[in-house]
Amino acid sequence: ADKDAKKESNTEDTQTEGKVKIGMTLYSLKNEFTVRLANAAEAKAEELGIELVVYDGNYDPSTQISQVETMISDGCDGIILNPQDAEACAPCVDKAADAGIPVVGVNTRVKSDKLTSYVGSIDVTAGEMEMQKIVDLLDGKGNIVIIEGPMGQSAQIERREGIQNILDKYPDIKVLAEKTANWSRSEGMTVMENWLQAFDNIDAVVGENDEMALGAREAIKAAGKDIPAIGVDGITDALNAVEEDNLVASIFQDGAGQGSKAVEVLLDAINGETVEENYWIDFEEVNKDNVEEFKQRAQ
Amino acid sequence: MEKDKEQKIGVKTFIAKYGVIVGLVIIMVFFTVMKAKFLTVENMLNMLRQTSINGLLAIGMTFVVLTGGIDLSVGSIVGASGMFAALVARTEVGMPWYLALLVGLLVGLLLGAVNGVIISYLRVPAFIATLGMLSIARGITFMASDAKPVPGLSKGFLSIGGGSVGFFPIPILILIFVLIICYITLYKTRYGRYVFATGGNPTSARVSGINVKLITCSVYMISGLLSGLAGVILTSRVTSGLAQSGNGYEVDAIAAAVIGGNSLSGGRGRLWGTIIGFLIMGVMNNGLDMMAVSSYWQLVIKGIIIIGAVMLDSLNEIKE
Amino acid sequence: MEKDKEQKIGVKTFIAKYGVIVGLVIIMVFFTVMKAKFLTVENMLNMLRQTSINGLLAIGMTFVVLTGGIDLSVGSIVGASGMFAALVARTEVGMPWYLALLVGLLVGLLLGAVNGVIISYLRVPAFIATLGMLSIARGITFMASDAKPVPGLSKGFLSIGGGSVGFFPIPILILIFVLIICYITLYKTRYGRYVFATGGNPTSARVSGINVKLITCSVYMISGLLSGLAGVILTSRVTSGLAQSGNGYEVDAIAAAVIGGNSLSGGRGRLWGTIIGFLIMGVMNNGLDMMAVSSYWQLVIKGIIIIGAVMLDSLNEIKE
Amino acid sequence: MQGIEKSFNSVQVLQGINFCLEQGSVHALMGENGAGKSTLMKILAGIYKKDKGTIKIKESNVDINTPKQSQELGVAMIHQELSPIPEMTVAENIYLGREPGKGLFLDYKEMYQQTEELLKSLKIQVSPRAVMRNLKVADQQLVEIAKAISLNAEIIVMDEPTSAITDKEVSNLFEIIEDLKKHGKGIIYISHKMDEIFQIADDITVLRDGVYVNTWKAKDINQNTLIKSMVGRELTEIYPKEIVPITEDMLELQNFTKKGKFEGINFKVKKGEIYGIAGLVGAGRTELMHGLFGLDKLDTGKVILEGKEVEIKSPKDAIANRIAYVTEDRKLEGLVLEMSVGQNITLPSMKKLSKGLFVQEKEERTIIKEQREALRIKCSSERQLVKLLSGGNQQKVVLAKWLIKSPKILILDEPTRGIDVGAKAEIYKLMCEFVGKGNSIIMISSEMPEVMGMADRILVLSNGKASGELSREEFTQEHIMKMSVEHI
Ligand SMILES: Nc1ncnc2c1ncn2[C@@H]1O[C@H](COP(=O)(O)OP(=O)(O)OP(=O)(O)O)[C@@H](O)[C@H]1O
Ligand SMILES: Nc1ncnc2c1ncn2[C@@H]1O[C@H](COP(=O)(O)OP(=O)(O)OP(=O)(O)O)[C@@H](O)[C@H]1O
Ligand SMILES: [Mg+2]
Ligand SMILES: [Mg+2]
Repeated sequence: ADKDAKKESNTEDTQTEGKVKIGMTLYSLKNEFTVRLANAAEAKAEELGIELVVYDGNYDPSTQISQVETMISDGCDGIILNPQDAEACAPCVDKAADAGIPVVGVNTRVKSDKLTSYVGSIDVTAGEMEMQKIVDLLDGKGNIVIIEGPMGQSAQIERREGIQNILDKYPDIKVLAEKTANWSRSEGMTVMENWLQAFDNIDAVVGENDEMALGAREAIKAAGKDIPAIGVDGITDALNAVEEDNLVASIFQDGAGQGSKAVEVLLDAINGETVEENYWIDFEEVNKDNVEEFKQRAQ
Repeated sequence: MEKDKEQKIGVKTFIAKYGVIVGLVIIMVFFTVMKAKFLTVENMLNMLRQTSINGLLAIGMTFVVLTGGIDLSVGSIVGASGMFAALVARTEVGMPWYLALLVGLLVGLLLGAVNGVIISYLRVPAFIATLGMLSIARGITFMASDAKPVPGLSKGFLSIGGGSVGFFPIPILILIFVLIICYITLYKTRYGRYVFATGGNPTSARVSGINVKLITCSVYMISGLLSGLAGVILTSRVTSGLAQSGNGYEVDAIAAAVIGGNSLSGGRGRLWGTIIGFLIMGVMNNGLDMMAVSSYWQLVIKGIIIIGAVMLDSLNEIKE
Repeated sequence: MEKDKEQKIGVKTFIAKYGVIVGLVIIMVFFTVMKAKFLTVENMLNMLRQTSINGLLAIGMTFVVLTGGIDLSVGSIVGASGMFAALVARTEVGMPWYLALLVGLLVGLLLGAVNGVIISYLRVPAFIATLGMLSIARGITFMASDAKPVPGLSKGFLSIGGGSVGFFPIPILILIFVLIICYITLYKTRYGRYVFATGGNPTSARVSGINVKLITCSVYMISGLLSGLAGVILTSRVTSGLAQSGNGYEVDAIAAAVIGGNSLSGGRGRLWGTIIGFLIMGVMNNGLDMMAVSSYWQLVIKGIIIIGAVMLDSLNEIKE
Repeated sequence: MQGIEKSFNSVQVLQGINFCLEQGSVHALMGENGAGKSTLMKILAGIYKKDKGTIKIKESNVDINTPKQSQELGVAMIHQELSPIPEMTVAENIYLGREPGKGLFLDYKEMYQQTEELLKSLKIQVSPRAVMRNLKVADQQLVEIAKAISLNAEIIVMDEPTSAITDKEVSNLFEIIEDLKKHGKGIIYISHKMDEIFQIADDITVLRDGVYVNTWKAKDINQNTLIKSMVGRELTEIYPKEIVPITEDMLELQNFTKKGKFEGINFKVKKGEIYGIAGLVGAGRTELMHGLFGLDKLDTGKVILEGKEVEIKSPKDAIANRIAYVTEDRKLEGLVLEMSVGQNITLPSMKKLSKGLFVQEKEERTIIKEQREALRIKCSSERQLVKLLSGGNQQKVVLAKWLIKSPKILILDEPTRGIDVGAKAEIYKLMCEFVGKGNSIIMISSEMPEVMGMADRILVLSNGKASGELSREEFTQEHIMKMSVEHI
């Protein structure tokens, strides 16, 4: 039996020698957005004829570090990193760099100068975009509530920063309340229900992602009101909601584009070609006018 | 003088017996004072509707806890049953709402039965068996939907969580209905007696001719069934099947049962305590949101409230 | 014939007593067969380093569980102590690494002591007290950093989690060191006896002149202290203080203890079991990642492994 | 001890109790179940705090608040109800709280050696390394005795130390007590076994309903007066054995075997008969009954009930065949301590007391009330938790719960363990009434006078094997003893 095992591993090794093997760790595989990103990367990898192994980081940076360690000992040629946290996932990059393996960051930046390349966008921009949209809608004056992502997560911190950047410019916009709903639709709904009880004068809801904004909208509709809400990501439900005037807009983040681009860039890096430091894939606003186009892209 | 003493004893015994009720009242008075809009019929209905899901889970958990068990899988069962109900309830499938409800209940019952069999017949500790199920049921849920939301549910289905009968939101009515059934089951039927006996002393229960294994198995089925119901309501409330839904709900459900004075070592407990338990949790979440307390402070205050409410219950024992 | 029988009984008793070890071996053999690179020195060290944090928490949890308690706050204490250690360990503060370590340990010890006092002297059930602390400690952690990461830690501090002595990563050495100390404490000292006695029958323990309250309080301090240590290692490993870190770790820690055969009702347990428990969890996580099982299937398989490993332990009892 | 008073939740259980123990003597404390004997002693041992009164040890007033203080003052107690720590070894239990060792560290070798010596000197045959959980009740009690003696205390309280052990061990214990007396120790001895009292006591104090009755020198009082002062009424006969017609076969056990426990046991019980089973501790009597009642699986064995073979796989089957089993350990197997007196009584009868699924509460209450009165169960109400009752009253609850099942066969395993003379007589009377109706009883008892007084025939087990059956004319203590050791 021992011999057999060896034989098997040998064939496996030769297989991997011929084929480029890359690993990808995502901060989670439990939400639509990252799944979309992972699927796009997988499709691209297949198209390019390379092997891609996808890991679920379970919202935990130390798990992601462990996974990078696993990938290194597993003999990956390159790594795509979608970090849970910009700071805490830096050791992932260091470890890979020490092992001489290129790392491409995707979707969320990681604070390390050893990163081979970054494909994605800046979450601060998303915050700014959605807040600006609401400011325009309210003509620079009114009361809003903010539903935040899990406290301490990079996306939450940066989107909140973007929101604040705009708020600082419009002192007449008042934040009545803000609370985390952990990216969750049902939590977003509950929080909104309570706020609707507490405040009669909410003019708009700013959600740091679509799920929570959609939850808030459910609460608003159930209360027989119509308070505009906005979210980030452009998930399928959000696109539908924008189409049905249920959401004012969603800030679309091209997960699929990021995923496939990251694979391309990483393969270039593995093959020794020079790659740029950043490939920006910008946030785009989805509104009633352009939603059709986004729905097609999302397919 | 004499009378005074008697009254004092009265108050003391009351606090000893009903400490959590006093806790609930204190919390409610506090929120009412801080925020006038807290104690309105509208907000109370709102709070009850929100808490109905945790309420259902906590009631199921009470059965489990009474036998000395624990069910960590309720949150995942909520997710699984909600997801399968959603898959059936999509408008494009064209099934009536009650079929979707049935699917949700059956999924819950089935997963609960698996728990029960593993625990009572294969003798795996409840903590491990239901922890395993927590993981398995969530995995199945993700597979069923590939982590994507399942929207577009039929109107009939959506009214389970969103509708009202007259003034009363349907989830509240369901909760009350379930409470009555469970109260009768626990206190008025032979089955209820067997549940208490099994938790209090399984050996004595067995000697008395009770099929202890069957009883143990059955409480997980009850918990699963109620989780299934909660899953359907939640899905209907958020208007789509979500793979993540119910995540972590087990903690609140166990907390409600324990705050209510049910001992995790079994045999000692009370259903009314569980009601107070989930009301405390519901009032706390609602009140803190209404007061717009910052997320950080909410965490600290919640912790203090949970401990404080129970402390009233135990303070009296200390003096003894 | 005779010999055969004897051997059979031998195997049976072995499985009955050491079922989880058999479980671990089966899992390891499985992974080794499936993935040749699994059983290499490099990967084993890798796996041990990954598991060291859960290992420390599980050891602390073993003390708590032996007294019949539970500590849900370990994950939050990991977060709090890691954060405070990070605040001290920043290069700009200029403190030596051991001071930061000390701060982390003290924060853990302090929060553990608060748990202990609430549980043993104020008689709040452990589940509630530590659930409250879970919430409170996390709230404090968020406040300490405004939920933002704290990067830029000193080199010395970073080597606690990242360094090696010769071949061995420092976290593994720390884990082994703690294991030895705790083994001696539990089995070779009077204190250890008292922990077992307190869990086995608190009334008898009290009658024998043991200060049951103090013992109860102390196990939460041990758990807190080890959580503090784990927090420091984790922070050092991820090179920055994170407000979210340690979130949910309590489940794995309790699972490791229970998989190892420690009864949640107290008095019955074994430290070596806990070691097997956290090794099973570590091997499982590492092996499934190595095999690149899809994340949904991982959930299902993990659930099955957890239940399966324990079932070996209980299977024999069933026949009895 | 003087003027001791104590109440629980405003229920007075002790009222102005005076008690005085002399050095080098055995002072018996007597009284009915629930009279307050254990409570008084627990005050002395620092487990309960007294409400009023003073305690003097060697002429000086002492303040006892914790068990530790009490121990330091030289008081040791063998508890009636306290169980040991089940997962620890015998030695660890005995030396709990005062383990030998240096500094923080334990010296196991020393501990096991000392235990070995201690057990040897007390002639107790238990391994120091045995885990408590695996010991039988009797051996656990012996370990408790050893523990109390090893404390080297001036005052040793023995609260029903012989409730679980057989005559051989009892006489061994009495030798030890004599020895302690010689060394000037004072012993407080609580027991419901009259013959024991008159055998060893120097003084006797009687309590009734928490009130002090009187103290006598043992030689100045006879059994009847003592019983009268305890019970408050005349009790003419302790064993009110009535001869009832013994008719056809009720139950037959064929070839009952469970390896390592008992082997090839056959016997028949007739209608109207009380069938006694005697033997030493560990003879396998309890195990045999577990097998009959479906609690343990048998290797071989057939049960023939009224001429028909029946299959008993679980207690449920046994109950369905109208067999009832009063177990030997009421706390472990008889009662659900967190449930009320009433709920415990009706637990096996739930089916009969329900219509469909629902419990008929009115009917239930009536039955509970009947039983409480019939057995004189002393409790504040039927809703009192059974764990708060005195040991004797708990035993009555177990009896009550089976009697209402109106079984045809009643298995009584040590039925009067820890029960006072008055209640004993009542139980014996109930037994006679029960068989008078054409039912049968299987009675296991380690109290020789009891089996001989009540049984029609006695089966003697020795080390899991039947040594023979005796009919009433053949009953003698020597005879039974000899047969008990036949297979050892
Ligand atoms: N912890 C307690 N709480 C309430 N009542 C109690 C408690 N302990 C004992 N009692 C009551 O006090 C009375 C005396 O009980 P105690 O155990 O001292 O009796 P006893 O004389 O030892 O009886 P027995 O011979 O049956 O052991 C009983 O009526 C009992 O119900
Ligand atoms: N819990 C147990 N674990 C292991 N062995 C046991 C246990 N209980 C009893 N035994 C063994 O079974 C044998 C028969 O015990 P059993 O209790 O039936 O004896 P008994 O005649 O009823 O004695 P007693 O008068 O003490 O009840 C004993 O030799 C004992 O070693
Ligand atoms: Mg007593
Ligand atoms: Mg016996």
